Amino acid sequence: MLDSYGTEAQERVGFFTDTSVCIGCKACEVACKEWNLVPEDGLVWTGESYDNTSELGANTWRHVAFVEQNEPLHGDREVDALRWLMSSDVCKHCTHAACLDVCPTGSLFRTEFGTVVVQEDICNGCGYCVPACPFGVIDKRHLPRRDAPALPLITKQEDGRVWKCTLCYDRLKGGHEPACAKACPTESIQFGPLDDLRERADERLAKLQAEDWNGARLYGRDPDDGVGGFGAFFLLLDEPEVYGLPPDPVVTTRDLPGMYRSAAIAAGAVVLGVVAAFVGGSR
Amino acid sequence: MSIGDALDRWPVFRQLREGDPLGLGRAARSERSRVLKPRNDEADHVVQSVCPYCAVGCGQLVYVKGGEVTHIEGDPASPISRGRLCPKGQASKSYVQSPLREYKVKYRRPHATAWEELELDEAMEMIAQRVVDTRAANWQAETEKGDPANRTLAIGNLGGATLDNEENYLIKKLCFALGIVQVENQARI
Amino acid sequence: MSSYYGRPVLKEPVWQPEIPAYFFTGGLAGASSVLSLAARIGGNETLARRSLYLGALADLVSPALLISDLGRPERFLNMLRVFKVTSPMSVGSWILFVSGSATSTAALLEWAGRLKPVKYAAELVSSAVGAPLSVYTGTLVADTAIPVWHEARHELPFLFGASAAASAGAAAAIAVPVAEAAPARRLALGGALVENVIMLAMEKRLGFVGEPYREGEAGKYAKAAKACTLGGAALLATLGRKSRLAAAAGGGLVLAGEAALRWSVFKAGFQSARDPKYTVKPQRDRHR
Amino acid sequence: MGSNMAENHPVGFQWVMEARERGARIFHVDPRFTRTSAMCTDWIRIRAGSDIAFLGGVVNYILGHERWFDEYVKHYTNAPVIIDEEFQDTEDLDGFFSGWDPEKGKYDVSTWQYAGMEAHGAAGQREEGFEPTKGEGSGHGGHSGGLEHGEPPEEDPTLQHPRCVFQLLKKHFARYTPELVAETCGCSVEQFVDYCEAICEASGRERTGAFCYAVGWTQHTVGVQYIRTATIIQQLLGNIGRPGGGILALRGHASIQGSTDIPTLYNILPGYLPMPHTETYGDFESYMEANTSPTGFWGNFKSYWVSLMKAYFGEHATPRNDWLFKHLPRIDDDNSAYWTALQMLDGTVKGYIIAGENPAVGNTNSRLHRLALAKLDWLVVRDVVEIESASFWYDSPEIESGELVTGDIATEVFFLPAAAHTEKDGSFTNTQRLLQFHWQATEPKGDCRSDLWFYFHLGRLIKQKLADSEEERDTLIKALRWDYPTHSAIQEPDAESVLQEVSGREVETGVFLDGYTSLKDDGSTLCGCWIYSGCFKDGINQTARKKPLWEQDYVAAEWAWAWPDNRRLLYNRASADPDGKPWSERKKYVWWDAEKGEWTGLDTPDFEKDKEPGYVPPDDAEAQDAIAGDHPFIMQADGRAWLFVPHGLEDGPLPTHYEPQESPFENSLYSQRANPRRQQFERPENPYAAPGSEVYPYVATTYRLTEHHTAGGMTRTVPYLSELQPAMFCEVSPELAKETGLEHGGWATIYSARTAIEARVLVTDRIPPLEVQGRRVHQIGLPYHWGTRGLTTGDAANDLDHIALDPNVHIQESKAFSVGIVPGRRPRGPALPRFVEELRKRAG
Repeated sequence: MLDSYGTEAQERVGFFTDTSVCIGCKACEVACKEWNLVPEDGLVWTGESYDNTSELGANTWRHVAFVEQNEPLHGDREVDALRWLMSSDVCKHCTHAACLDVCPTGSLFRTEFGTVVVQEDICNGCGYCVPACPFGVIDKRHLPRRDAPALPLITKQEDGRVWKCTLCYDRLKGGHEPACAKACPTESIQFGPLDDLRERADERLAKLQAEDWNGARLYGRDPDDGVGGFGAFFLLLDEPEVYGLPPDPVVTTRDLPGMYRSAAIAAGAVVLGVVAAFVGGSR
Repeated sequence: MSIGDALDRWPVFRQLREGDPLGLGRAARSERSRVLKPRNDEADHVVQSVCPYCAVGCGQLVYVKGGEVTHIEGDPASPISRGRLCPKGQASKSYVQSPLREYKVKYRRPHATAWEELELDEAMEMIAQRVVDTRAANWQAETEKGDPANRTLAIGNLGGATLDNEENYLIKKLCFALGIVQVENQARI
Repeated sequence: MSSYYGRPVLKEPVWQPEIPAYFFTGGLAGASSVLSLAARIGGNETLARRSLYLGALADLVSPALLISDLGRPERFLNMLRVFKVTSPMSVGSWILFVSGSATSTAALLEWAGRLKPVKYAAELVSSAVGAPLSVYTGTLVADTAIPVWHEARHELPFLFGASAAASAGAAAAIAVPVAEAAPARRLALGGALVENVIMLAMEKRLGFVGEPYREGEAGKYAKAAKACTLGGAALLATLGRKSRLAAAAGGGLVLAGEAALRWSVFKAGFQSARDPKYTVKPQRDRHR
Repeated sequence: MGSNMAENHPVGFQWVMEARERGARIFHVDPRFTRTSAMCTDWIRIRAGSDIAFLGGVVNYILGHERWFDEYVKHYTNAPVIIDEEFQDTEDLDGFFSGWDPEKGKYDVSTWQYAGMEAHGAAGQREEGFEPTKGEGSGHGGHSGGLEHGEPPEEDPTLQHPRCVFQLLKKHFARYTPELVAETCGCSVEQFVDYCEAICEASGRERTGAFCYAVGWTQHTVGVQYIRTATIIQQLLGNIGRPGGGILALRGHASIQGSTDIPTLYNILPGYLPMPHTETYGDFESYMEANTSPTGFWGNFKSYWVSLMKAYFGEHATPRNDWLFKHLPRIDDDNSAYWTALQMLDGTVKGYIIAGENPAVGNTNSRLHRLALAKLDWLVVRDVVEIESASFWYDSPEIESGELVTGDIATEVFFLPAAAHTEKDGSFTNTQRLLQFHWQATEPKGDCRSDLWFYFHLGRLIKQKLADSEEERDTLIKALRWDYPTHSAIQEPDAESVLQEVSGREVETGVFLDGYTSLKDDGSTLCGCWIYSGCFKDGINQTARKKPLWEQDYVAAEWAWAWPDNRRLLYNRASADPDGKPWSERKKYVWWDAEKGEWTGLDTPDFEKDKEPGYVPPDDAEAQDAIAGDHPFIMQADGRAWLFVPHGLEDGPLPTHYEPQESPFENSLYSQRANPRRQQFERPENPYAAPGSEVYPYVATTYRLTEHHTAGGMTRTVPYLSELQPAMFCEVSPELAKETGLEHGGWATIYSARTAIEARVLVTDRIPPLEVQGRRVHQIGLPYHWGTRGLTTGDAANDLDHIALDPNVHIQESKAFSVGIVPGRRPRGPALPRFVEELRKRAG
């Protein structure tokens, strides 16, 4: 995948987010915003447990989900059986990334680290990546733009570009780990070469299963899944949809050959249809 | 830049030349992305500091460029925090640069309905005079029972738990010498 | 089914009304180019010329709509920065670029009456990319994670193609005197019929996932589209054969119907993204 | 217990998580299921304000099941000591100890003493002027009671004597059975027993256990005794002075430890030296006599004191003038912050300086504090943002309700912008007693200045003004050493030069002191804080040491500097057995190296280096020389940890379960409901609800959230934090919501006898109702971060709670009080006080 980079290519890196140790402190959210200068995203109290961030978006690249459940964390104890699931969500940096595939400008690209990054100097805000992402990660920023407008006549006041986690591309280039992973007090967010992370995750899952944790599973670890495995994968304690994640995401472009075939036939049909309209006289 | 150069830099050409026919990787990379560097690496200097919020005392690295803090993150060398920070500690730069931060002295006269401006030196002079006058007018050499008191009960000082030891030292030392005994801080609260 | 406080898994598209408008104009442009060349070959010069002009006009409006929708319109040229087969929008941009250049060149030369060989060449190019132009937007929306679009990936190009053909026919039926507009009327009629058949088939095949096409704003516009296209086509097929006025009314109805159809499909995508059940349930079913 | 560590000390919590991953059982005992509970292996819900019953039950369990660590208890604690025969327990007197004087509302502690003598208290507990006992001239620690060579006169090593501490302890806690605990606290018997078993297992040579607490324990009218109960458990289990043991106070502010070590507190001077008292001490001699313990390290009191006076007053403090003693200011029994606020209301406090605090939001009954501020002649507020304590005169809730009118408020207010931590040099003392220096990164902008700058220049100006004064009252200020060098354009005082004075020097040579053992009582040394002595040893700023963790062992002794003497673990002599050998290989920390004849280990031994384990003090030994080689608690006069506290506490030698000031319940154990010695201030601005009032039927508790800091001045002003918790809310159970008609996401009005506030409603199973004394009780959770200013605003939870204080440390009871709740927003304007008044009338 990184062949084009030649000697520039690095080992593929990513995140393993182990939600079984997430304390829901949201340091990752703040660390991300501080480093990437992501704007504040509105002061809205939701009443959805302690989550007032709600979802990933243009101005939220890390989001901690809070789920309160009347179930025991492990085993089948019944007294005071409460658990509070917390999970820091992030862009998955898919092996087969729909946002990257569909981006018409090359703003989204696969970096030398195997991550998927939006280039803010290229993005023209066409918005195609937004519905393409099977996780609803990437979004367009509608806040006032910060840079000076270039062409006054057709320039918009809002930022208008799409934004998402860059896995701290600039930090990686400088040899630093991403801001969120660095801040995480309990190493719920682990950063490293993806192969190492997968190994670590397998061990972790085995340990939790041995300890009788309820619902422990890996999500996005499998390279054979619909997006070819996540660059940022998770250990969850319940079904993915409980955390607002799709249970079986598939990169839309997997079906692109078939779609092109249908389109080609449809185009032919249009030609035939037009020709057919002349059957019985061209006037 | 010649047309040839321009073509050379055109990603569509690079897609073919750089082994990235789908244009998903290197060919699509912009010049900005190619030379991108973390701003930490461009700091004029880095200062080892300590988080100002709770008492865990996490280590912070403060990056400075052009006299402004450009970033604050955890100090990995700290055996206390191992480079990690909580959301508050991680927001330290935004705290230091809060949009609500005040940079000028504000003064409210008795019964006034609005703040007015005041020079810092003048404010200091006025405060010093208030302390001197209030203390003189409310000095208690001894208690009603005749025990020695050497104090004024008309002035109080509150604060300290987020201040430095050196600051607290001066507060207590000064107040003690002035006979101001009502010196208190958050430890009580 | 569980969800996270009922919040969507997917993001709704950020496209504004310019985009469905472009689906309409792009389709019109593409199909008109094909219609124009067919008419040229068939010897119906009036139909050929006017369809060419219509196509050129739609081809001019299309990029304006697209640029207007961009978050950073001043960067519209970045669309030609790369050529990505993985992106229907990239491919489409190049198609639109070629189509727009060719059609406007042909139209300009047609109007000026000069450089005939160049004009013919341009017309050939224009009609060659016309058909893809008229269908690719269906693939474009299908190539997303939005269930109601993605699951309809095989129908949408046909639906959009039929709609484009109907639009081109209807537009030409208005622009061309009734005597010379028979192929246009047939095209409009055929397109409208085919399109409605495809729509029915699509909804049937999609079942649960296709619900948004029938519900909410999308459902309303779908109904309107059905009524307008079929009514307009019927009018064209009957009174429209005699009366220019009736032809104009029928053509207008079809055009309105096609616009409503694009809007309906567009809104269905938003509705589908908004409700997590459309995302989660099919995946959950598949996963088990 | 009493802390929500994952939320309020998230980075410190990483170590707890590591312990969990290594198989430790982590219990969270708390009224609410918090982010901490979610991470722990076990959560036990209890009623706010019932912790002593719970912990007392543990003590009873340990004693009843013979689970104590016998060797540790016999050698290292005062378990064998026999107590005065006149001592009577709360079991005997139905909730009182012997010595209660109902008229004064205080205890005469003479019957609590060791039989045959009076022991001497430990640090910082001697300011309270209790009545002279046994004919002593001073009540502050009898030196002449006769601690012969540091050993109590009467002991029973078999622990069988009916008046030995061990047996008293047994008797005192005998009724704290699992059933009583369950009935009082609202937990289940099974959970409690499981907890007891787990905690008993974390004991012995191979294992240890630790308690973490925070203001959930301190903010009660019996707060000190909460912690005392834990110390009893840890002593019985042998968990003090050992790695992995202890009782860890999780302090909430960057230097709250430092601000008690170098106190901005009324009752002590640096290093916990007591402030002179108006009534208790006549002259210097009696002050010295009263405070110098004949045995233990407090035997060197005079050195600490004289060195401080030399640091303060230099050449003006001489032996001839008793180091200026007769000029020193004196305190009364209580000159604490709450008392000061009440004095403001009464008009006797005229001027107030607030530096980095926000009483208008952060103090309990904050409404009272705002009313008090409005009575001042002048007020100085120093902060980085304009906090509610600076703006009360135009935007407080009382302005809205009409109780205050801006134009009528005569207070002159100075707001001075402060410098942030990145804009100044200085040291914080963290919760582990670690002094950590932080360096200035940028210059403060505009008028922003450090507090060092403010107080230095204020002092300089005042000294200038009074330089020619002949008044006797100005003797001290004229004598004050106030000559710190300054630097930069704004003339910032040099923080390190202040720290050098704190650390101490020889007066003549200026040579830096190595530590407190170098201090002299003859005026030849100066030291601003004896426990910090040596922090600038060798002229090197030890607090600024930043040797990375990967270059040293886990103790990390070369990162910053811990007081005293860079000791990371206090009383670590206890990590070895009486013979000086580590209790076990696994738990080795500090031990006696017989070959070298010295204590050694991973840490600086908290014991005289060459005092062998078998050392027996000669009869004439004084100070530390009087402590035996197998008694690790060297600050105590007898070198032992105190299960029973003969001296130094106001409200009893043993912890006793009392109900909070405001509680819906009677005391399950005694007819005495609440701590009889608590401080109450009943007045119109601070009314209390009658116990069990039906108008205020619910237990409220206040707390912090991870995303905010205390009164919010440092977080409600930060966009990235404000968006994470953007509104004041209350937490209620689904059952309470149903009962009172509250709607999730809607508004609620919460009212107490003081006032009413509004909050968004968060209905959650995380704050379940409890069965207490056969009755169902609901609890309401209230974060207290909001006020009228900032990026997010809201009502202040502290408007609701009252001022009733712990008698030992004058800390308020904000963790348990009574409220009522109704759906909807609170009344606005004058309707608010009317609403509150009507409820009060209904409550009677």
